Amino acid sequence: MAPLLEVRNLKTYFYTQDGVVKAVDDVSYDVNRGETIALVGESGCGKTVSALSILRLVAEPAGKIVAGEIMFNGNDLLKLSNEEMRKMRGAKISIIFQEPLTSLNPVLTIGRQISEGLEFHKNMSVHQGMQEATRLLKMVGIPHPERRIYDYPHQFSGGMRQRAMIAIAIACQPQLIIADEPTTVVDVTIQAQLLELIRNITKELDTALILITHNLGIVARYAKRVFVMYAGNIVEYGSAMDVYHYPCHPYTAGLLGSVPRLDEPRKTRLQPIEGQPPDLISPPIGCSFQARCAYSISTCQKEKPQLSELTPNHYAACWVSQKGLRQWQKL
Amino acid sequence: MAISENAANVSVRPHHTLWGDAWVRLRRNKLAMAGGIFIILLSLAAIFAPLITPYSFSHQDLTAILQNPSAKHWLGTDGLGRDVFARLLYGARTSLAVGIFTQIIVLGIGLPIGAIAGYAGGTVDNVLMRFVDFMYGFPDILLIILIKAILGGGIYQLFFAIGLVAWVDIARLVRGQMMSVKSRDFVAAARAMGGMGPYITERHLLPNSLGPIIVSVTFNVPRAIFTEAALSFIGIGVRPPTPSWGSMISDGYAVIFSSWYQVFFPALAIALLMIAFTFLGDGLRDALDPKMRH
Amino acid sequence: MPGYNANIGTQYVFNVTKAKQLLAQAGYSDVSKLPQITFSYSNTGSNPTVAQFLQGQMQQNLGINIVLDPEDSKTFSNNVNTGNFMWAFFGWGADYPDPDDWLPALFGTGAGNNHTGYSNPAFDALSTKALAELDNTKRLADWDQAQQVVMNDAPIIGIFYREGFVLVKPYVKGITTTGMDGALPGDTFYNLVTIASH
Amino acid sequence: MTRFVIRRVLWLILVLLVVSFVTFALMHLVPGGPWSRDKQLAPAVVAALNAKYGLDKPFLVQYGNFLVGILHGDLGISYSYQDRSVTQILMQGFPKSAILGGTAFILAMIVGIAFGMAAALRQNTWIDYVCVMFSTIFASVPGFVLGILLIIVFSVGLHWFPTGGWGSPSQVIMPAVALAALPAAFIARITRASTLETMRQDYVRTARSKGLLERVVLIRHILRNALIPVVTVAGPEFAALVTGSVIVETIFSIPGVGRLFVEAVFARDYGLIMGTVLFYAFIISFANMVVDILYGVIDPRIRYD
Repeated sequence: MAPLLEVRNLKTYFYTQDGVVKAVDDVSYDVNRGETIALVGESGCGKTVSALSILRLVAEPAGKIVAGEIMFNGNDLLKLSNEEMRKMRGAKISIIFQEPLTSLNPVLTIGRQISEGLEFHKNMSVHQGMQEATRLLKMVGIPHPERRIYDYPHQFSGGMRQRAMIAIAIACQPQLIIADEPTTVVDVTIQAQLLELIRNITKELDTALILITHNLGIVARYAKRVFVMYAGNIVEYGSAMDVYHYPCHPYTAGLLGSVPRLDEPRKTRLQPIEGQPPDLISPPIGCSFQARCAYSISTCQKEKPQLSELTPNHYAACWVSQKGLRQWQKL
Repeated sequence: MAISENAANVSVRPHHTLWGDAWVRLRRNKLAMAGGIFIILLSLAAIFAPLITPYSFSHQDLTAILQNPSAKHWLGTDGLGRDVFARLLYGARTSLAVGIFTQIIVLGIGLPIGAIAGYAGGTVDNVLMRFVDFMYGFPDILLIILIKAILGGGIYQLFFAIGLVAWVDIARLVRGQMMSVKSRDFVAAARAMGGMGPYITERHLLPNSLGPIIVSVTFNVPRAIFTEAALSFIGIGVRPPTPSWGSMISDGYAVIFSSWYQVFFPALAIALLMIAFTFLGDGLRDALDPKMRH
Repeated sequence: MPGYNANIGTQYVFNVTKAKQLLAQAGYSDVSKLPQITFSYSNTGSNPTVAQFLQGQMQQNLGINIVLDPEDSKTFSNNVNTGNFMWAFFGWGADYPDPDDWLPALFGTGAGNNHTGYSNPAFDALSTKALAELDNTKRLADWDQAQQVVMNDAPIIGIFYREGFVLVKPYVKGITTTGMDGALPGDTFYNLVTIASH
Repeated sequence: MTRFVIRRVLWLILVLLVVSFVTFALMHLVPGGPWSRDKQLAPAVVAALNAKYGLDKPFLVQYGNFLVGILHGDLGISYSYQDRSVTQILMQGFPKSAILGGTAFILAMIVGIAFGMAAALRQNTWIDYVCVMFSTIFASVPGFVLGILLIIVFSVGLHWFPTGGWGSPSQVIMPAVALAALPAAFIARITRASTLETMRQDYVRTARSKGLLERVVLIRHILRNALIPVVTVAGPEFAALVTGSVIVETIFSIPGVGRLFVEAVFARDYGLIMGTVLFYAFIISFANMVVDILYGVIDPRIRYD
């Protein structure tokens, strides 16, 4: 069965005064109907830009989708006219942004911000929209929704605002929801509630979910498949189990190494990955991780590794692992 | 997992302060630089006027009254046979000084009062804003005539007179911006992190309400120049024969049909100065906009 | 104007060398030793141009830099009436066309409009005599002498007389303008004016 | 909200009282009085005039009489306009200035906001530069020149409008345009600056991610958030326009109240000064009050405790 969404060789560049930032440089991934996948990586590795590219919300004139295809239900979103694309946004694909503090319009009631999409996509009246908004707020666990729809964002806490964002995203029962680091800003207890809420809703509405995060703990619990991104491209992907227990890329291993584990007594100090992600304006020749990689061999500096299947359905782009010399494999 | 040493091409970004980074990006904005250079050039021309034009601003050549621009007098002569180009250059001294210094006074008084009123809210805001209302309704001409009578009519009294009344617009603008920005969420977050009032005001609130303030300043420059002309009518500011663009224009009214250039060239000078300030201001605003900093 | 004598005051003509001599006589051959001279005037109408012209002439001919002090009209009037000025420029309009109205009011010792503080007993004597004289020719002769005294003392410097220009449509008949007209030309004798058919 | 309005009205009255006292004091401190003339009046005449207008009474008594007069809605009498009281003068002149100023204000707001938003949305395109050009021209070219140009082109040249005067609506258009030029340019620039900042906010991206029409995003999400500085500026601009402008009323010979205050000050016409100053102070304070109320309407976060 063809995947719901298929991103093929997407390239999104930003043309700034300092030069061309290759934020997303030949990225491919796919999502099946009702499936939850995770896009993982440090901030600034292109996760959010790839998501925005799907919705074609990349900030003009600096940002531009240079190449690639985004197949959704069989047709390429990049080929759609602005009018057709606008009909997709919110109706077929919706997004939950990271910053609940600034992602809601401060001067418009929560109810209207939810009902707007409905009024437009399902041409409901304002009254119908507000009633539906009440139901949605109840669904996302906001107490006394019939009153809260008339409140303004600043009268909601951070967690409640994120719930409102979720309500907005699911208003038109989209086929795909992109959650861009939905819980980064809220504290841990609310984080768990929100993620449970998102999982239940996506199950109930059979919606596909792309979960974008840098928190590996979340990925393991919620995503079926994991795509690890670094410096604008995917360096490893596979089922969550495979990637967690048998990481085939030093960066993934490094990420896992820098996360405290509950199931193991902590013997050694946590190992952070030294250095900074490379400058995307003039990415290094060869593997973009080699500057920070302890296992880099000569080919790493000369040639850029391509993704290849190391174990069934488990791909990685690393010369060392493709040559089977995985010393970091301590698990 | 020891990390290899060849971190050659890793671009470690030096930590820029808000203003440091702004200067880097302002320098790259060609229009803003053009504006800045124009103002500097104008100031230099004003300072070195004697080298540029042989004529003095006060020498009356009564045989050459109201002459059109010619090779001898590039911009023609005025009603008393004085060279308009020379008066324009020397006039730049007054008008530039007035245009720039009054804005410093206006910002110096208006910004703090507006920021405090906007940020503090409650009775502080009420009292300050009622004082602003009082200043709005205040009969400034009466006070200015009094200043002239008591303190005499020099240029400092002029700055004092203009600065005294002109800050109210900026104060209200800053206060309005502060009130909506104050409750915006990153300020709440900053306050949660224990940021003190002034720190929050300077770091978060001001940079985000900069756009309209800069626009107000760019409009105040020509307004100050014209106010100077009105005040010199009462005898405050520069005295004849020292020229200023504003007074050259008001003198030119009477002969606007026969010698239009007397009004045209000073007005053009004011327009160019304002464009320079507008581009510089826009450049500054974009440079300081936190969102633009990658 | 009765009593008008064309050759009074004719001795004052534009003469730079004589002016310099007088300055030297007064001990100011080096003009920089002069105190700061301020010229006050009401900043309305053509006064600013007149003031700057005067300043230009003083500077170009005698090298004396005078400072101009423009004032709004009421402030200026107040300064003039309280003698709070060094050198001022103000005008005078007669109430009725006769020396009786001008001379005593402007030059009589302590007179209401004697802003220069001028006082010359000779003039006062002639003035009181002329005012009491009923015979017109004798009266005018006395005023003539009085004018001569004033001109020699030169407490004021007459610069110019304002001249009014009137455009009259051909079909408007009987407009007679006089020196005493108010704001509108010929308004003293409006009753004589007729409009011919046109 | 009504509690807030009542409190503000009380404050308004206090501000007006303070303004009136300060003006009264300044008037008497300033050199020269209503009767100062080059050709000095006889002392007896001056004494008689002072007695007639009650200027011989002590300062505070005069001020007291003025306040009592206000209670009866009488702003006092003018020395230069013998036939009418200050209240009458204002009431005759104000409607003209108000109509002219009001039209100019509406014009300035519509043109200003439209141009400002267009310039912000199409940044660095020809619209943006046209907006910069016009705002610079209108700010540096004195009102006088603009008025004359309009007359030459539209009435002398094209005979579309009369050259001035008052009475028929066609006499309002040109002066209103001359009056609205500078405020329109100012509001356009303020709107542009504010819209630029608002356009970059996250909630605008959220709105677009909901697939709303660009027009809806523009009005409901961008414009409403960008209005605060525009409204702030609009208050004083409205007050300044409605209380008449010396230059425009002179060129188009409109008997408004624009010239009154300046004339009154230079003539030391105490009655007229007090009347016009209080009148202007009332309008500007009232305008600023309306602006503060509008803050609450536009931005729910701004609540007055």
